[in-house]
Amino acid sequence: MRKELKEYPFDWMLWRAFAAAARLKAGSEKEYRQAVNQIPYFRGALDAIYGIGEPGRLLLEMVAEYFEKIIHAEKRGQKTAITTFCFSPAVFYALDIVPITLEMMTVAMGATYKRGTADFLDYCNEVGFTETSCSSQRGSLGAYLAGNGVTIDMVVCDSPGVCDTNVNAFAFASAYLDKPFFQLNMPPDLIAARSTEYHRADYRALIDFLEEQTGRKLDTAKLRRILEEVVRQDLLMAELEELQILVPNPLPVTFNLLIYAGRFLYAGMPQCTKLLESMLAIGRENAGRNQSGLSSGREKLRGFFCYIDHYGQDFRLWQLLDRMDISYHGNILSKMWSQDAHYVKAFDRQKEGYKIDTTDLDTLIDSISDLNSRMPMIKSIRGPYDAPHMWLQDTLALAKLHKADFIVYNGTPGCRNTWGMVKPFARDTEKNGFPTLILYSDAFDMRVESWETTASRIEEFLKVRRLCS
Amino acid sequence: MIFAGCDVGSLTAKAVIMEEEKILASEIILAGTKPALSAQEVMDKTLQKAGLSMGKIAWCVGTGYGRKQIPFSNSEESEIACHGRGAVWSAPAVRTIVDIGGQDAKAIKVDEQGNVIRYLYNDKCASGTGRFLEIMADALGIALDDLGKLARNATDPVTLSNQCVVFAETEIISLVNEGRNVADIIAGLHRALANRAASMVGSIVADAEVAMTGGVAKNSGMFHALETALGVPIRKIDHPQLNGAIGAALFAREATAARS
Amino acid sequence: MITAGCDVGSLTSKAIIMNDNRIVAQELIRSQIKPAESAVAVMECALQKAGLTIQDINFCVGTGYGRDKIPFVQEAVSEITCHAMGARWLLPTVKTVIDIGGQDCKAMRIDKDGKIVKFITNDKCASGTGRFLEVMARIIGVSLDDLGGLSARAKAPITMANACTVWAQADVIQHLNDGIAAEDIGAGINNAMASRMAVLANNIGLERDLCMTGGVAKNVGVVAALEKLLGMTIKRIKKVDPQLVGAVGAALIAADKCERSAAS
Amino acid sequence: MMKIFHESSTILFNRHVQNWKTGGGKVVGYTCSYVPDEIFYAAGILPYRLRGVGAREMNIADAYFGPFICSLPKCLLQLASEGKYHFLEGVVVTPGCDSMRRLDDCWRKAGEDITETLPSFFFHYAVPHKTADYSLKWFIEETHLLKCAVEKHFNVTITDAQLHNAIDIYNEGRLLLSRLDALRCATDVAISGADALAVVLASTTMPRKAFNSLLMDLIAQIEANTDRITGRKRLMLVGSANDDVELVRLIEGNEALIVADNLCFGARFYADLVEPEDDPVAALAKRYLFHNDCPRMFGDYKGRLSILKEKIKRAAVDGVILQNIRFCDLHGSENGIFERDLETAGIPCLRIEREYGPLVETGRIRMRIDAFLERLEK
Repeated sequence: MRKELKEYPFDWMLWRAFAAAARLKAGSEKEYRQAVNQIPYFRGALDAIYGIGEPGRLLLEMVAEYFEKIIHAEKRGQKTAITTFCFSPAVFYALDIVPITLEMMTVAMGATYKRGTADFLDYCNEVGFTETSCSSQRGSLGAYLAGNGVTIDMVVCDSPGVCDTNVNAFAFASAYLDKPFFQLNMPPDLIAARSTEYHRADYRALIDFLEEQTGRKLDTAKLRRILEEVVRQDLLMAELEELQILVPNPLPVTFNLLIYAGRFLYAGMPQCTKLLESMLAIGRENAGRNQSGLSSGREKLRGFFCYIDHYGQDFRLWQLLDRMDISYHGNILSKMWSQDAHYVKAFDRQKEGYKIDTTDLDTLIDSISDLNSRMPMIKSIRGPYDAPHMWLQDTLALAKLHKADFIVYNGTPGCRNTWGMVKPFARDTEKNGFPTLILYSDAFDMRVESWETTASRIEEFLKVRRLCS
Repeated sequence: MIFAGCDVGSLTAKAVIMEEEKILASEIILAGTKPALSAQEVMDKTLQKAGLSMGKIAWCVGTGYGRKQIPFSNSEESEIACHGRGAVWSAPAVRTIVDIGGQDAKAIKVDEQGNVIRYLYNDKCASGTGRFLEIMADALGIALDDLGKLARNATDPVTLSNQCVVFAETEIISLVNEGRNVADIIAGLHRALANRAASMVGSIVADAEVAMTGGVAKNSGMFHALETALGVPIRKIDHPQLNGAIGAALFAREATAARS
Repeated sequence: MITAGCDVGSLTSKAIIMNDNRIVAQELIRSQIKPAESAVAVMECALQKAGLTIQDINFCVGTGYGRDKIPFVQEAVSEITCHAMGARWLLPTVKTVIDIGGQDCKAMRIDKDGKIVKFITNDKCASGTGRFLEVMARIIGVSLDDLGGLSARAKAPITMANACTVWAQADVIQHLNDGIAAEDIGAGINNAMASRMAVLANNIGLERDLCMTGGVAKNVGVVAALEKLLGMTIKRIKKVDPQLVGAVGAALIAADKCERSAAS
Repeated sequence: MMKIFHESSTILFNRHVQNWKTGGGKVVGYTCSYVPDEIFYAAGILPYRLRGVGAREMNIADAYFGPFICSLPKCLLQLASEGKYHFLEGVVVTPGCDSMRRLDDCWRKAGEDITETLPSFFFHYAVPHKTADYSLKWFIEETHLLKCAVEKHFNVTITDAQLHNAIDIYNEGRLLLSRLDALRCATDVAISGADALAVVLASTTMPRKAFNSLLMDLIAQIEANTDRITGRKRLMLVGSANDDVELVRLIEGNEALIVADNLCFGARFYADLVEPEDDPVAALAKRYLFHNDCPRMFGDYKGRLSILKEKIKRAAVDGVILQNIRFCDLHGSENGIFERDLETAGIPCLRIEREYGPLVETGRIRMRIDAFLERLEK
């Protein structure tokens, strides 16, 4: 890793960068312009985020605050846990633990640094972690392996049984840094009684582990408050989804990113609720005027990503879609499976959804266990892709509900799990009438395929498949 | 009316001038690193052959990697679309096209008009491209055009297990060191390349008549290896390497038709 | 005592003839298909230069991919050990050596006697090899020798796909067709190479002084980029062409073996 | 005598399997060392660990699997689609790792496209990734499900008595293999790593009773035979699945000997016995879930490191070769930390990444081994 990167802790730098970014619009437009000229590599992302208006500002505030909590955790006597995007942080907040979600750190870094996370990606390999591993964790893990961030107190993930490369990153971190490790292990089936039983037994073991690590007891009242907030958020997200399926879709292309950023960072916390409310305000207003959320106001195509987005510097994916007048219907990762969720109702698939029951501690724990076992990816990409409630069924249902014109697979070469089945998967989505593009790029590492090439593959696909002229 | 198609690839540049159903002239040159210059050169040569000036060309469509840089093209089409058009024009029964170009290999599924229904690129780390053959011919010290001829003498084709083109080169060198005969190595090369193309065709469950386009199709060894790998006879088309340019010219015709 | 080292690589073959730790002749040729032929060819040239015949050589050590195929050597030693020995002799302060060959890239840490303490080779991807640079140079239409110079003239180096040589070509051609300047692409290629080597060097626990062997050591663009990434200067080998270091090491090992056999 | 072992380790449809079939026997293949052979033995079925030996092309496998996938499951799918596994009546796939787990999806899809590719019995055996009490409970249920599925499909009943008997036979085999293991660890080694691997491989493809008696003879022969292999560097082989005798030969050459391993086609496969208890299914589930494990059991690095160190000591190992198949991140990454911790403990390590299947890159691997041995010289 280059010397200059070791000068300051990387999470501290992210905190300062986003804290400053969140205040940029406080002044005049002219001042903003002058300010962003000083940060050329962050500029594109900021323009895109501020372009959304209030929700954009809230996102920056939210992210800045998230980093601020990480930086000051030790001083405030809180424990830190590195964890993964598909693990609901609600339980951490209930136990006053500060979560550090590696994938979110990676995305933030990619959006702000000139060379993205390249140095940290490489650092992982320098200490023996395989280069073929998933870049989503590697991008920020490298900084922590290098001791270039806050102290990690524990490692918690829930991907065993779902994604090897994901959990392998956390297992490696725990072994390398010699920190306590806990895994939630997902059975291949989602709704069988013995699966539910396994989920819940596993989750109780998790709580024991967290209580042991923090020396705190789980506070029922606090957990209840948080889960009640989760319900509120689920209802807001359900309404956002209802708007999103309208033609034209009144939501701007970046809203999916905001939805899962909110949930991955602040599930059950007011910050997320506030963000969702401000997004809904815009959505309702556009919908009222039957107005597309695209900058041009003209919706030509509707696209659905069946795996992950592309976090190229400057939010280029979203800018490309917006420029091409393509309404973005998100990816499998922006879907939480609450029973209140619009699509869960629409498909009459309550069994696959979770219901929050706040009666007593037991029902609370069962509820959060069910919620966690239905997190994005954890829910849909565990069993065979063509099994009930899994990847294909969910993708087709969502694509149809959203009247998508095409489906794009984008992931990382590190994803054994989806690369192991995406070819037959794409065959089946095509059979069901959805032109499907498989991208070979890496959502977090532009050195696998330059964004220019990725973009030209997308444009070529839309043209050759005669989806746009 | 007279149309032109210009296909600037990574190894060669091609141009075709057509009048309705007839090819008036065509040309293939080695591409330089400046697509614009390669395009100009190949088009000039073709015009000369046809005894025409650029002014006589009603419409010209550019395609290939360099398509954005062609100074004289009126519009662009991706080479995938062009290969679809071209192949079905040359052999109307064709529904599947395997295009092995210098830069990448593609499997393309088309309808009876030559419209693309589905297509796939070669996988990363499994480089079934023309450049693969070029590098290997290089390593063997053999002219690219002689590969097909030499492969005919193969008795026991080698197995190349390495997916990576550069590592495969090491493998080849060690095979030569072991004294394996060159014909067997080349045949093995063709088989490796053909198998990768066949797996693309398998992924898009392509069927019906298959055609092979791109310069590599002129390599008889490759052609037969692909037939074996696919287990079906491949429809020979007259100008496999020009196919993209022909498709482009056909698009040019459609463009003018749409205008009048 | 006259000893020789013969290094038969996949792209080039080299020979060194030494007389009591003094280089009396050196030769480098492009490898032919058969390593035995390359070895004989390169050694004959070297002998001619030295005005010697193969009989005058007391001991000869072979190295490189073709080391087991060389007819006239008394012993074969891996190029990793040879590069370490050679580098140590040419630059006595060196503790870490990076060697980029045609087909792979190696980093080694050595002790005061030039013995290997730790080494790692790149098996991950061919994009960490000399061949990668050759292929890329060909695409942007510059000679391998001129590739290095491009970095200095680059204004905005591209971020290069370095995960797969073949897909990297697609990227380079994409950039060419987007009208990006050859300098910026070339610099991107050199940076990509350097970042792969930095990973290897750091992996074995980089120690001062550091030097580079193999042809890429002559690529100023890669060297500069690597120095920046590692935050230290790379010692330059001046006595011989960096590509010959392996052969030098082989000749030194030959001398050592010769003395031992004489002693016993 | 070694010939028999080598033959059944290099030929998929070897003599023993042929005889078994002509005798009307059924064969069920499985993908990883977490599947209890005993269930099938008790049902009178030959359990057969699937391997990719003899795969030459990838054209079918690459049509289903993506590019960034371990080549072992690819070879299995390729062979199955080519009809090379025609002798299987059934297959059990485990989520051993993501590459292997997706063999389930890809094999079923290939079965839809290519006739006689998919056996009529196809079972996904869900092995948990942890050893908590509720995981064991799950795994016992899962093993019962497997047992019932076998009974139902093959129309047999598997009695506890038969299972207990199967456990005894397989434990006997494990003890014999451990004796062979001890002979390798000894200061003057009696059997090469290549031969030892052949023996283990044979045990995964042969009827166990026949294997046990063969191995008993071999051990007797080896113990009687006085000439020993000496003066070689003693190496340990660690990492991804390896069923390639040629790779071991390549490593051993004339100067080295693999005297120990920690592989699923090796020590990991026979190290632990099944502790008999009333419920044989529970006994099996315990042994297979808790046995000397592989990095798929996340978070148990320290346990695996101590097993390694113990073996290194016992076998007086000079150096450790940490290898992984390309795209095997589980072993590849763990090898990275093994290297750090073993080197700190003064044990020289060599990490190599390789391709599974017909041995390639011989030159590249050879050079690394030579350099490593030269490093061990001093």
